[in-house]
Amino acid sequence: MALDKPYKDIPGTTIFDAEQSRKGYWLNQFCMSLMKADNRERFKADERAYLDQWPMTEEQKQGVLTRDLNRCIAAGGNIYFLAKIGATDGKSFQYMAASMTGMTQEQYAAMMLAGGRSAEGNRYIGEKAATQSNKEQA
Amino acid sequence: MALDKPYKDIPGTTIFDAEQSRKGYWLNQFCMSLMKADNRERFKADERAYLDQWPMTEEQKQGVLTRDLNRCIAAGGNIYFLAKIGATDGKSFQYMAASMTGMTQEQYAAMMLAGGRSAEGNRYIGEKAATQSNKEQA
Amino acid sequence: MAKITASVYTSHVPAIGAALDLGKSSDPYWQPLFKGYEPSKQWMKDNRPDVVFLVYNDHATAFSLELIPTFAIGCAAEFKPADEGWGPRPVPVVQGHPELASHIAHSVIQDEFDLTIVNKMDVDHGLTVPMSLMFGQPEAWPVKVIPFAVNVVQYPVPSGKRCFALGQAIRRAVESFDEDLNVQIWGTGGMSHQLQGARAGLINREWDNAWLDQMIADPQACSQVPHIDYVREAGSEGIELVMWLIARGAMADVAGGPKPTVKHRFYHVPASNTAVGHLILENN
Amino acid sequence: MAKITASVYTSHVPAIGAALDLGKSSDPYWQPLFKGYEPSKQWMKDNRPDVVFLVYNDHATAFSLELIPTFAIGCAAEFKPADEGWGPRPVPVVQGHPELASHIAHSVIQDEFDLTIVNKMDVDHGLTVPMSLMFGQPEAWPVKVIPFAVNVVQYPVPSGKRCFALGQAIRRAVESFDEDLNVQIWGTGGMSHQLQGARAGLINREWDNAWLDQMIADPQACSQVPHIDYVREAGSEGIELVMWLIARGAMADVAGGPKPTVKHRFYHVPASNTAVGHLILENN
Ligand SMILES: [Fe+3]
Ligand SMILES: [Fe+3]
Repeated sequence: MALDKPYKDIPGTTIFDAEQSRKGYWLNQFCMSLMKADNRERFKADERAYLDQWPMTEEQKQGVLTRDLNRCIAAGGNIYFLAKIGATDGKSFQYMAASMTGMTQEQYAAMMLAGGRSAEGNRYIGEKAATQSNKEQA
Repeated sequence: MALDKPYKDIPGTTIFDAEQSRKGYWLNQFCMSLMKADNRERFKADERAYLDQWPMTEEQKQGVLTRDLNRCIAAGGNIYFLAKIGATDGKSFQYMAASMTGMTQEQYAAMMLAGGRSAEGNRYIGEKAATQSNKEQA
Repeated sequence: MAKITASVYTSHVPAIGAALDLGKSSDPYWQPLFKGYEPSKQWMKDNRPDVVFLVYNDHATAFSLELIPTFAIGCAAEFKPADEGWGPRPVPVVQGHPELASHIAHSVIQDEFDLTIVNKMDVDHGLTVPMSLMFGQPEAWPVKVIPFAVNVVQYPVPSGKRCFALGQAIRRAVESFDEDLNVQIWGTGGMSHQLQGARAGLINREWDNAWLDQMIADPQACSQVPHIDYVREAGSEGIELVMWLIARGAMADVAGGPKPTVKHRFYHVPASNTAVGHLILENN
Repeated sequence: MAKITASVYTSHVPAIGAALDLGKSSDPYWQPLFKGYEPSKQWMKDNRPDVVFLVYNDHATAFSLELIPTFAIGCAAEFKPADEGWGPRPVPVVQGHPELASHIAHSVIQDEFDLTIVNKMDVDHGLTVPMSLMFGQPEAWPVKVIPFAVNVVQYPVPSGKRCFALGQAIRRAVESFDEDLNVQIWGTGGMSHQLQGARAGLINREWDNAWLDQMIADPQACSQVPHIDYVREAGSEGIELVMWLIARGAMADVAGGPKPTVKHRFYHVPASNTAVGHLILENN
């Protein structure tokens, strides 16, 4: 396809475009189901059995079971949908965000308090390690 | 409201615009419910009781109970929604159309076979009686 | 590269579907109508595309008053025939083309058309009747289909001008798809008919044919016809004709290419309450 | 005649709603943020509109992947706060303005914006957090609200240019409504933030403030900023800022009127993962 996708060169970032959306359709629709209290209970009672009711790939299911959000995103997940898993687990959004960065939640929270991750060095793939924080750069 | 509604001067015609849609919201949503076989059964078993479950006006309910589609349209109904009532009754679309014109179904069918209702005399309110058929004009 | 090779235009009267499904197509009432589509079925055998981009409208089936998209593009892998109150039509499930559909959605939204993307939708007679008319009654449809639903039920409906511009954007989108695909675009609905009120049964043969002449020869001018003319001259449901302008806008001549060839043209009154129009244009 | 008197811009971070609902607004973490909205609440008391046209985005709440409208206008009489996974926020039900909403829908669709009309929709933090920030915690919201949801979740999202043009069409629509109404338009979302992947936590204070400067002084130029700049400079979720351009496009100066007055401007980092921006512009 000849569509311009200029966003492919940004480090640590997956743009949820039509291609990702197609890939992640059932993963995201599974997440959506967790907006109902009944479904959250059924999921918590037996995660594997609940997941097996959805036509998801094994990779998507493993991503969910291991709570590896980066793996889920690579498999087509979108963060606003994936956030329903965190809500089901009673985790904050900041916990989920930290889990994707390789930092502890404390390190991540400290980085945010110090002004967040700098854009410097984080604009283009290869420019500099994508996971560096302000602190580390300072 | 200052929106131009040039379609108000056409005889025997109600344009389903936002105003009509607001007025007829529950009437039309009631009709939509008849797309499910279960609901059709419940409606047929006790029409009044089924209608009373919807926040419709009494005028709308009477329009439905008497199968007066012109009355339903005046109360905000749209023909594609109202057609679900005819389907529930096992009536053809041509039966429903005829019922709005004051003609018998046979007269209406004959008019259609003869080329339909002419636009002549039917473009502007007051130009000529709106319900005249080709035949009558010929 | 994908390419739009032809456009097909046809009414999509539900009674035509019922006549086919109930085996009435050789009844004296229906025989003249189906005869008009015989050349089309042959043409389709000789010119079968990979994908049909099928412009139609939903008739209070998939969309109730809860949510009314002006333009909705179907990006799913399949679309089931809808139960419109008598059970679903006994026709095959429609196979989509998710890759091309999302490519077109992406391109056309960037081109400033504010589409609604739909990944789950049943399709009503607006889509399935044209399929039956062009392909007959096969076990499976021989092409993939991208359903494109236009709101012509609740006012305001999109203008002819907007539809014509959208067709042009769709053509650019199709031609930027890398895979070699033969794509047809179909515009459905119309011609003159009115299903409501004391004026029900209105048919305007002269206006329909003059409109068709202009749509073929000077689509730009045809796209300027205001809504009120459709309603006054072709009946309140005649407004469906604006959907034909989407297909017409996607033809090569509108973008400066050669004029299309008229392969077939047919007009018949009545099918139930409606005038039936049909046209096939081939790009050169 | 209805009139747009002012525009309000604010981030809509869900954690802000949670902090309010859980009574944490005077915690040291949150105190500086809520302090930044004190002048706004006073201004709102002095300048309360009849209706707020509230531009926001749904975060996989009312709209799943089944159906994604680019632009959806809420025409219902009321909208319930959504259950986003922790039960609905304990805030009042939002009262709509069906007459003005459908008037705007009618006008803007005729102006070639392909809106989706929505008559049933729950509203998530994208809409309710700005309400809480501007009105505090009343028993009932003191204004009517027209929710206007923009797709910024699945690409392609509408361009800044398209949003800015839409704002201008909304202004024309409001001003053609006969009833005397004081209408505000709000743009919400942003500022810089990224909620996903190894780059999560990105904040770009310099870019945010330069963008704000330009949006105030030269919105036409600001509307030309391409998507990729938002993502690269302000994080993948920073793209929400295009919604501010709808509100900005509806201001009088864009249609040749006098420049608006900046009544309040505030910027704060962080609220959870996000930079918070806030601005009030009054028409003159
Ligand atoms: Fe139709
Ligand atoms: Fe947001």
